[in-house]
Amino acid sequence: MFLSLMIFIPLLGMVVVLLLPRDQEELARRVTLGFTLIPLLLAVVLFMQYDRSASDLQFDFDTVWIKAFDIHYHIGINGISVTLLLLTALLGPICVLASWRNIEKGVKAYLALFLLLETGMIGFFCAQDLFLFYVFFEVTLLPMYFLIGIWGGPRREYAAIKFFLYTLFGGVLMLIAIIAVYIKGGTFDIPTLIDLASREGHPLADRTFQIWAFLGFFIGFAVKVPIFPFHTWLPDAHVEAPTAISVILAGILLKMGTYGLVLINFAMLPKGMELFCNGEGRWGNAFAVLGFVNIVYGSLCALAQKDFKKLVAYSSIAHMGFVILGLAARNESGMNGAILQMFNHGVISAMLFLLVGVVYDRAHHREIGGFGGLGSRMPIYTGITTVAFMASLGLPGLSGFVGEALSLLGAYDKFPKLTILSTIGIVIGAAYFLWTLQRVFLGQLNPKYADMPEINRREIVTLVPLGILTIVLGIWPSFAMDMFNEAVKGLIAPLG
Amino acid sequence: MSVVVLFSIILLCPLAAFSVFSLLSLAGRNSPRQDLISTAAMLIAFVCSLLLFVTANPENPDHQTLTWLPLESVDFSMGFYFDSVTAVMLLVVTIVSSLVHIFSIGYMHGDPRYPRFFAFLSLFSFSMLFLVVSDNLLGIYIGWELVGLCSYLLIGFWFEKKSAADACKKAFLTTRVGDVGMFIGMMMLFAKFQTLALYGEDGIFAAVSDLGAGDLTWLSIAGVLIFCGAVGKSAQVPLHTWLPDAMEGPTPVSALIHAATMVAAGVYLAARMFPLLTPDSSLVIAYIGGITALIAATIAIVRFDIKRVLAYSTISQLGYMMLAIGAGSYVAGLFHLTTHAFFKALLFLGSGSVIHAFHASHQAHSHHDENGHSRGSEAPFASFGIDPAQDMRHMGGLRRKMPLTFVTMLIATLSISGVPFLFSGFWSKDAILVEVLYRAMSWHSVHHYILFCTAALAAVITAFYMFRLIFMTFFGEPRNREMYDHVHESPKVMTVPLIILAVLSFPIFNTIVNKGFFENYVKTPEQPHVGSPKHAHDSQSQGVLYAQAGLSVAYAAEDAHQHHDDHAAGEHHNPIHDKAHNIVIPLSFVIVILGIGLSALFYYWKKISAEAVAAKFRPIYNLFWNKYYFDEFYNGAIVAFTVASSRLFGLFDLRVIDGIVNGIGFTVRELFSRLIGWVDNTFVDGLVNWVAQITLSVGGRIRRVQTGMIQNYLLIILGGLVLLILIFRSL
Amino acid sequence: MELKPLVFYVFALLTIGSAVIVVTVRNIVHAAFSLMVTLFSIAGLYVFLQADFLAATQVIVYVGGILVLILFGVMMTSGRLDMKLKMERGQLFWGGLVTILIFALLLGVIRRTPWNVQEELGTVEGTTAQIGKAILQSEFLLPFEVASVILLIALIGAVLISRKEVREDE
Amino acid sequence: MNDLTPYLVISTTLFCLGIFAVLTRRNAISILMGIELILNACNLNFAAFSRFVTPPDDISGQIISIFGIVLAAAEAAVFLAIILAIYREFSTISPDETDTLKG
Repeated sequence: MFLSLMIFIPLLGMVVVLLLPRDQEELARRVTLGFTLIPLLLAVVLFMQYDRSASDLQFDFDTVWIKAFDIHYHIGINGISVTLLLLTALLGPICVLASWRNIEKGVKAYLALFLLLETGMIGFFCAQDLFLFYVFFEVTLLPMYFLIGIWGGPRREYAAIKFFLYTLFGGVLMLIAIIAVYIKGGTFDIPTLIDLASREGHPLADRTFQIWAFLGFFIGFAVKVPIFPFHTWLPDAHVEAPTAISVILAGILLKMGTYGLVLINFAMLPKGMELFCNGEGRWGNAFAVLGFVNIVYGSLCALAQKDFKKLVAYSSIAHMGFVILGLAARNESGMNGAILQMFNHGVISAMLFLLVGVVYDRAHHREIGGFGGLGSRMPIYTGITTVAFMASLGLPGLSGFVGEALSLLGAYDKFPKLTILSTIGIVIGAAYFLWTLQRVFLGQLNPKYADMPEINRREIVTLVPLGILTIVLGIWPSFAMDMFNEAVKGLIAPLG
Repeated sequence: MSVVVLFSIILLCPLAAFSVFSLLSLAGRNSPRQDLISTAAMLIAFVCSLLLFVTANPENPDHQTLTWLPLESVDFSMGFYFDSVTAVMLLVVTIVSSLVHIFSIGYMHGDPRYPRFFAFLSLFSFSMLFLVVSDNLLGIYIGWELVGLCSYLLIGFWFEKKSAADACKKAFLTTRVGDVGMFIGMMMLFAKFQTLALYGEDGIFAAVSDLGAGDLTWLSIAGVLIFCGAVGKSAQVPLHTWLPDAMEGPTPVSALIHAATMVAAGVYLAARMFPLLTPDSSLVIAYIGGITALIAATIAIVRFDIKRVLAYSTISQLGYMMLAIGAGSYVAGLFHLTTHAFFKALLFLGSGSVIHAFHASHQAHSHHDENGHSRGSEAPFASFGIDPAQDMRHMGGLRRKMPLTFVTMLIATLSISGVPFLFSGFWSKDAILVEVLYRAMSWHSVHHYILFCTAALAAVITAFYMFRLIFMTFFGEPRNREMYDHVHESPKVMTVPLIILAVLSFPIFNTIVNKGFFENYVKTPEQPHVGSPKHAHDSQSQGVLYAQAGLSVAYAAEDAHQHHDDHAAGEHHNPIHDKAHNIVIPLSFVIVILGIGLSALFYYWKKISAEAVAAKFRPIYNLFWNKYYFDEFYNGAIVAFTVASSRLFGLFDLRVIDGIVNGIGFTVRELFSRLIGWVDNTFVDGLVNWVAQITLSVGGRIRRVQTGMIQNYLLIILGGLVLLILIFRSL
Repeated sequence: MELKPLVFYVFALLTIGSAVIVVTVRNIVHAAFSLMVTLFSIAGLYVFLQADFLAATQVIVYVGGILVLILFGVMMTSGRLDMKLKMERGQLFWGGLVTILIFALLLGVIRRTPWNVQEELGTVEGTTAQIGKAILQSEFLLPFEVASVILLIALIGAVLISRKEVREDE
Repeated sequence: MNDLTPYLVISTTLFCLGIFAVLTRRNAISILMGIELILNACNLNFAAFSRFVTPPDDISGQIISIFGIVLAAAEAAVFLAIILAIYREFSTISPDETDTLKG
């Protein structure tokens, strides 16, 4: 029930916000902030209460939802989902704060859609029933479409439609795979299905079936992650979306893809995974190659960007490549690294997008070359940006490094050549971030921005928690890793 | 006090000093007394290091770890390791750092970002100390990158200057290339040993000695890759180009980071990795060190920027240390690291003192003193792209104006030139030459004498250009009278550190920088394959190992034999070693006399015109002047290639990948509208923007269902019903 | 050949034939008259089913009421009795296809269903009284009343809908 | 004639002809005629079942047929009223052209 509370409080908030009088925008914002703070509070309790020594589901709740098809409302969390759940709950209020002043039209609708989105995201990470999982997956789609399509930049409609169609395309393939799994397994219950799939001789454990189902799910999630070549919606969506939505997009929505890969493809379809990750045969390197391509391709594309936000978007693609590479390794360090990287990327990319938003709100453009010398005008902003950039380019002592390094260390075991090639991404990553830092902050101050106001308190409040998390996780990653380490052990145990 | 507590204090003091600054500035406040906080923190760290050095017993290394990541199959622990090397490094770092802090109080006075400078220095000190005390590769890597960050921040301290902004980026990126190599090496070791810890029973060093003969090549590759990190950080060829540019940073930074500590971290790493180094990887290290020493020295001859000369000198000296490590002389390498840290810091701080004086005079001269940090913005005379305050062609005769600076710098110069017996540099340089020669002799391979020759040649050149610097700066007639008139000696807060460092450059006055003591204190660790400690009796397997390493079996046997000798009687009673020693000592005199004499001929007595010689050897001069065209090569080839390929990829992404996606969207839309077009082909979309077309077509598709014709609904309902019945019938 | 089956088949053919004409003929007045034939023939079939009251009702209500109503409608709306109906090809094709499919399906159902046909077919001497009793004394009383209410509603509704707007007159 | 099947075939044919009319005719009154055909087919079915399937003394089928006729009358009245109203409004009775439901 605890989790249900977390899922549906934002939904309740949505109803409340919609019922508020039209002209009470400030009140609506406060109410929304309150309704996003409650899940955060619950998440803190969850963080305290969560039993870190157990690898199975906790806060389990199961009741029949649609009897005819044996669909259950089954929610529960394991170590991997709880990490992302905490991230979602944390980013909620931050995003509300980040959109406090720069959303002007249709504030109520915006907030209501945002709350719906939060419900979808929290529900997605809790769902333990395949159908429920799919429902929440799609629930996030709709508010996102409107949030980009109504409150976005000049090309918002194009971006929104592209995002929508892309994800829908992946979602349909996923739905087909879900139905196939249901027909073979006879149930939608994810833990049961995982169990069945591990039983030799069960139709669900059939290798051919697993490979096809794997592909269906994989493409569905690959669009979300996004994995090359399904990534082109991401830069457009990011560039057009308002700041807070970019944060959610990069922080949570991309993680839905990788989380799905872990929960479904990795745990439920091990034989499919085996084919694409064992490093042998024609397809054995496929997964790792995708990770490598994501890293290097994303980094190189980021280096070429002139738009600040697009650069961050492409860097996201590169960072998700490390997750893919870590998952492909299928060993303890690789998996832990991948999941840590998921969390860290959520935090860091959220910071990056918030930071871009800060400068965009002031200058009303994002051309990297159009700034210059902001370092002398906005020292605090520059400092925070430097921290975020350094974390993103994988500076040790900040969280980005740990996930990246663990993923690479794990992957080297299986795919030495690909991993060595992937390290090129580290250098290019440093190159584009430093180059951006130089173009925006270093050098003579651009006289156009001689009276640019320094970052204000509200913006600092949105950034500081993430910054602290970045530093804390960089120094003491066990803080997060304790949460999912047992779950990861459970995942890789069948692999021997 | 126990080692742990002292370590904690040493690490936490600088970190706390930095935290105070960052928290205050986040709250929007200034940290008014940051200079005192940072300096005090550093002094405390220094006292603790001294206490450690005095009290702790280096014979009995202290090693503490705690689990960093709770993984089962692999080991990730963090910890510290305290042995004699750690003790020496701690002392060196804290001494130089403290002195640089004090010097900076004077040097950076009046800078608008004065507190920030000290905060960054503190962060750097913390990182460097963390690097030094770490017991595992991951910890070293963390410290490694953090010092790189601090270096970045401090080189770009005056980031309004484009050259500084470029230089800091270049420094970070170039070292990152080396770091990636190091990371790959770490991955190799990790994949093999499932740990990155170096010491302890499960550590890499323990595991390495159990490796079989087949792993020798693998180990060599891993060793060289780890060494890549050192190549980047210690500015060895081919990744040395960032260090001269790094001189764009404030001079105290150059002294601390780019002369004494951070760049020496590469040497420290190579020394720490000593037990991993196979003959092959040692050879690579030795050659890279030797080449670097020579190339950097030759470039230094023709520089006019006082800091650039020192930068190339640093590169050259670091090459020396690498050469020593590669030649198997752990002690000599570390000893040179220590002595070099002091005299090079002294040289930099001395040059800082000169620059400071010149700047003050420049400001007094041009009555333009509101902008303390806009250096070089107004050049009153031809600058050749060099900051006039750093151009030796504008100096001269300064010994009369700045006697303290002159004397201390002269001592450092004598030290670096290796003037026999009195100065620390002699002992360390001499040790390296002896070791290299000894190694060349015992390798029985004539071509390894090249190493000794480069080392000796580099020593001559070093003496030459260092005295060129002294002669041009402090002797002769002032070349720029206006500036000269305004120059005066630096304040005490700047000269006192110079004096202390000068004292430290004399081995007589202290026991730390004393060769004999150092050799007793720092013990060479065993190199499993080179020193053959474990399998010495098993000559069969040794033979195989060395055959694979490409070395003669005879040498292997001899080396093993020798090791026994070393253990039995100590190094000095080795006949070959003695022979090497006997050659090198007289040679040192020759080197010094040759170097200083030539320099004096050129620049003191002016018997030979440097310009004439340069004109005569124009191609060589051009080669030196253009730094062997490394920068041109990197900018023209690697940077250009990367940027071009990134553009290509960016366009590819925009046009091809996205084009395919849009194309598919377009095709699907077309097909779909054709498909239903024959049912109702009246739908014509006259929209120019096909973006909006998608919207419309989606809407249109839904709308077409909504024709308002009841009969159509009925038809569809009935048809659907029939279909459903048919479907269910077939079930 | 007995007369009864012959008459039955005549009625059956009349029903279907006239219905086909109703559906296919272009002139709407012809269609209406053809419908009258259909309705009469169905009344005849009712007689064969020994449902005399039903047959009478069919004649009175359908032929006397509904058909006249339809003719009125035709005349009032078009003003021309020979109004041509247009048919579209796509509509014809799809409608025909669906119709044929439904027809085939229903025939299949008729053929396959094991109809529980009574062994003894009793003969009833006029059902009027029985129907009267059934409606007024058994469970059909309430439906009967409801039907009357519906008729009333339809009456009022029809008047309301078809009369001209009062406001327009004013 | 003493069997159920002929009646069912007749009613099915009527039903399908009615459906065809409803689906294809463009004139509202023709559609109404089609509907009448469908209703008649149903009534015929009820009567036939009442005769052959239910016991001889049970005449519920016939009664339901009567109800059907009643409803058909009511429906026809309302339908024609609507047609008249529409005709007045649009001067046409082709359902194709009264497409105000079109989205």
